[in-house]
Amino acid sequence: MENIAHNFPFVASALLMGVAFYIILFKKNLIKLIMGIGMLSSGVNLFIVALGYRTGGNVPIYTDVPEGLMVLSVPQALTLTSIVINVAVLALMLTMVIHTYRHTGDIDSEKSRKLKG
Amino acid sequence: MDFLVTHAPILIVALPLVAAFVIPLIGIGRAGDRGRNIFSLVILGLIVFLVAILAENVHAVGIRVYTFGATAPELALPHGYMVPVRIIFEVDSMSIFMGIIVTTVALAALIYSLHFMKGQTGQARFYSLMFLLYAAMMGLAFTGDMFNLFVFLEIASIAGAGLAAYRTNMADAVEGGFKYIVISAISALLVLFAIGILYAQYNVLNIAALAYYMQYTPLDMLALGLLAGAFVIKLAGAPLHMWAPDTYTVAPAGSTPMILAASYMSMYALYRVTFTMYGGQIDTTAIGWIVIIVGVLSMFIGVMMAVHQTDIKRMMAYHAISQGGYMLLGVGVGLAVLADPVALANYGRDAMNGGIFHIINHVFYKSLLFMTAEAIFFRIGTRDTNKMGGLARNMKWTTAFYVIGALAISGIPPFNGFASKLLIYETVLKFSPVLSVIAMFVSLVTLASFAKVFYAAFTGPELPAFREVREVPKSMIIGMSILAACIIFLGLFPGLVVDNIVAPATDALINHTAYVNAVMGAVP
Amino acid sequence: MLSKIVRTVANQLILFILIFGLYVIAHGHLTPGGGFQGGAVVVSGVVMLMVAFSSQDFKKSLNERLLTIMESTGALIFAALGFGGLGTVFFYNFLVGSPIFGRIPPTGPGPGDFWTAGFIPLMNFAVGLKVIAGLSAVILAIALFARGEEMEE
Amino acid sequence: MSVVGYGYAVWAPLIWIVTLVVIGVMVLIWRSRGQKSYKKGTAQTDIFLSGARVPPEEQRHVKSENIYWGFFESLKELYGAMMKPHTGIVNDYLLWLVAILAITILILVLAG
Repeated sequence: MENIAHNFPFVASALLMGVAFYIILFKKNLIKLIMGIGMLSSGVNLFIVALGYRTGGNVPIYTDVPEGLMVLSVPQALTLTSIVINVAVLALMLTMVIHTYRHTGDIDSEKSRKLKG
Repeated sequence: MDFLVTHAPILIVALPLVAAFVIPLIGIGRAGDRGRNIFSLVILGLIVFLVAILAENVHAVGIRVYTFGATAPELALPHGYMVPVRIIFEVDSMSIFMGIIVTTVALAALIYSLHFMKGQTGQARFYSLMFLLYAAMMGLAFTGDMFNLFVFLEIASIAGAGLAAYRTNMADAVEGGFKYIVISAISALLVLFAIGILYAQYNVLNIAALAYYMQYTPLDMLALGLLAGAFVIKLAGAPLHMWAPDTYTVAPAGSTPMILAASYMSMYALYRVTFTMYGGQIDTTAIGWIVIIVGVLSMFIGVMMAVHQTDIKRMMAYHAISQGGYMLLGVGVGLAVLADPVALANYGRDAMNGGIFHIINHVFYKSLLFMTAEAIFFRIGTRDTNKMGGLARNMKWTTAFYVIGALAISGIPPFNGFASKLLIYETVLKFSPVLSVIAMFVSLVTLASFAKVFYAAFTGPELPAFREVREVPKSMIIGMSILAACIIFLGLFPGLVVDNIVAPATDALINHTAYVNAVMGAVP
Repeated sequence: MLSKIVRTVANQLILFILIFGLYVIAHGHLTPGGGFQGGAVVVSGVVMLMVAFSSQDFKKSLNERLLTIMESTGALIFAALGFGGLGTVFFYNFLVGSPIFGRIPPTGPGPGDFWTAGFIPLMNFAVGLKVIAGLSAVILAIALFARGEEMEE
Repeated sequence: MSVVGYGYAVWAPLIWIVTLVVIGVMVLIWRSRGQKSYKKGTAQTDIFLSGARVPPEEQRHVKSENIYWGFFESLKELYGAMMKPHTGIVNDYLLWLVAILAITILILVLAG
């Protein structure tokens, strides 16, 4: 039972990534595609944050900690960086979709495409 | 001078980053265009100088380690520590080899863009993104830890997508940029996932430390698979190449070579991971064969699709995929025999030399070809070869550069493409004759497709629509002639280049302990 | 533009959001938070104003030139702090021991001393400035695009 | 300096160029011994099409899509099969990525 509780964040992140991949692969709407990428990044971020968590660990911001485990701070820094980058990526994608919509009047990845072959 | 040598690795990355943020400030005034152009050239000239002295230094003293925020740059591993805790840059011959390629292309692309961009809106953003892309590529080449590799990969993707979609008034440009950012974002997230898996096992992010502690568990192999897949889609290896023609076709001229170079930075990352991080005791035959198969597929599919195209830049983009296959084939052969010292000394190392030499050759001539294609687009406003004809009458320089590039890419002696292709054919013949024959066939079809475009676009009677077409402005010619000069130099003195920059790069990849020891040498 | 009640409440609330955002930026070296998070909080206030009023009104006050200058300045301050340590190594924390944020914190659990951590708080300010400008520009641009307008060139 | 040895052979571009120049000089000498009766600007240089009217310039130029027509015609099936995956839809690109990723990971985990 305890094992399940420990692995719960990993299960959640796997679920998120699975749903995200389903959306990315099978939803033709570009906005949904972007949502899928957002979910994928959340899944990966959750995975990394969960890696650094130690049950009952201390907060890693004191200069002198009491005895015992300390939650790893590096994965949190990684996640934060990745979140910041993903904000930029998602914003860029959204502006591009707006431009696509202006040019073609559609946000379906099949109907709005001009380049093929 | 000592100061510059010591701090060259960081200055090469930090200066373009600073330039990227200064350029929007300069571009605000009315008379900003001229000042911005001069500023960009000065900064890039300074960086070229820094790259030159760093290359000389790496050639002389070997691997350079630069530790951020430490009390001394070489102090990667403070006394008593088991793992490096700081962000480090590690510059070896392979990194500086990629650095030389990227810098040359950036210089040519910047000079080319000066006239190409004249009169367009949003120039400040264009140059800003160019410098951002350049900084990200140099960071990718120099970085010594996995997480920064991810960060620089993402910066390169964002800047590259912004450049590809720069001409937002064209619907296909936005589409090409969108496809690029989507595949980049997803592949970067896969890289991050793989980094998470590695971090979970070893609690380090440093490449050298990861290589030192690597246990080759199934989870490690899972991470290797994720990394390989992510990098292969970024370098446009078949069958994951479909985004490349869409993106390369629509990007404005100066930036297409930069995006092309960015995809070869992913190839560098793939080599860095497979050779350095996983190159210890493991039998690399499986990953080697995967690389070879991807390479052969890329060569064949790329070239067959290229012959069929009527859009001139799209044809060149498919050739970029096909030529990427040569590099993967050469290095893949080296990777497959990495565990076998006899075969490695016999032909594996030479095959890798060929594959790596082909990177520098290909980036130069393909950049030149993209620039000529965009020069035609600049003057006649279309990329469709069906509508072209007789352009050689009015655009003599462009034609000459196109011929140089076309002969080089088809492997016609004495141009540089021949030197590296011959190296690949001969060594691959010893590994597996069938692969060598396929490579020669692909080279033949390459020549055929470039001859087709040459005939359709440049020769023939003078079409009435193009009677008033003039030669492109001077800065574009200078940009192209830099690359043409590099191609001819590489073609005439291949031995010089192979001995002095290619072979050290190959050895840096093969000799993975040197890379590890430069950081982890002092582990108690 | 929404109703008068929403507009009035938004006008009052923006102060608190700004203060909280600046607090998160300023205490980034002691508590969870920092430049990006605080900047994002401030920008959420901007979004609230944009919803309550209309994005055209913002085009005048938050124009592209101002945001570009702010964003570049933030990035340049950050880079300059990195270059400041170049006497030893890039990103060397040269402010430790100086009167500005230079105190060495005493050991022992505690809420932390504000004047510590060297140039990290300054970097947080720079990042905060950049994030506020950058995210505002992004949101303004998307809001204007959605109405079929461009940000002024 | 300019020589690369490959085991089987040696590639020396400078020698190759010298040979090329020698052959070029020989060709030029040969050419200069040819007939001298060709004159520019006379009816000699006009296009002759079995007496038929010469079409205007646009129609005389072979368009790019017509070059190698036979090659594409005989490889029709290959091109049909190859065009099919190049749909231009971004979801399909990612489907390929996931498929290749699955195969790669399977091979690596089983073989490694």
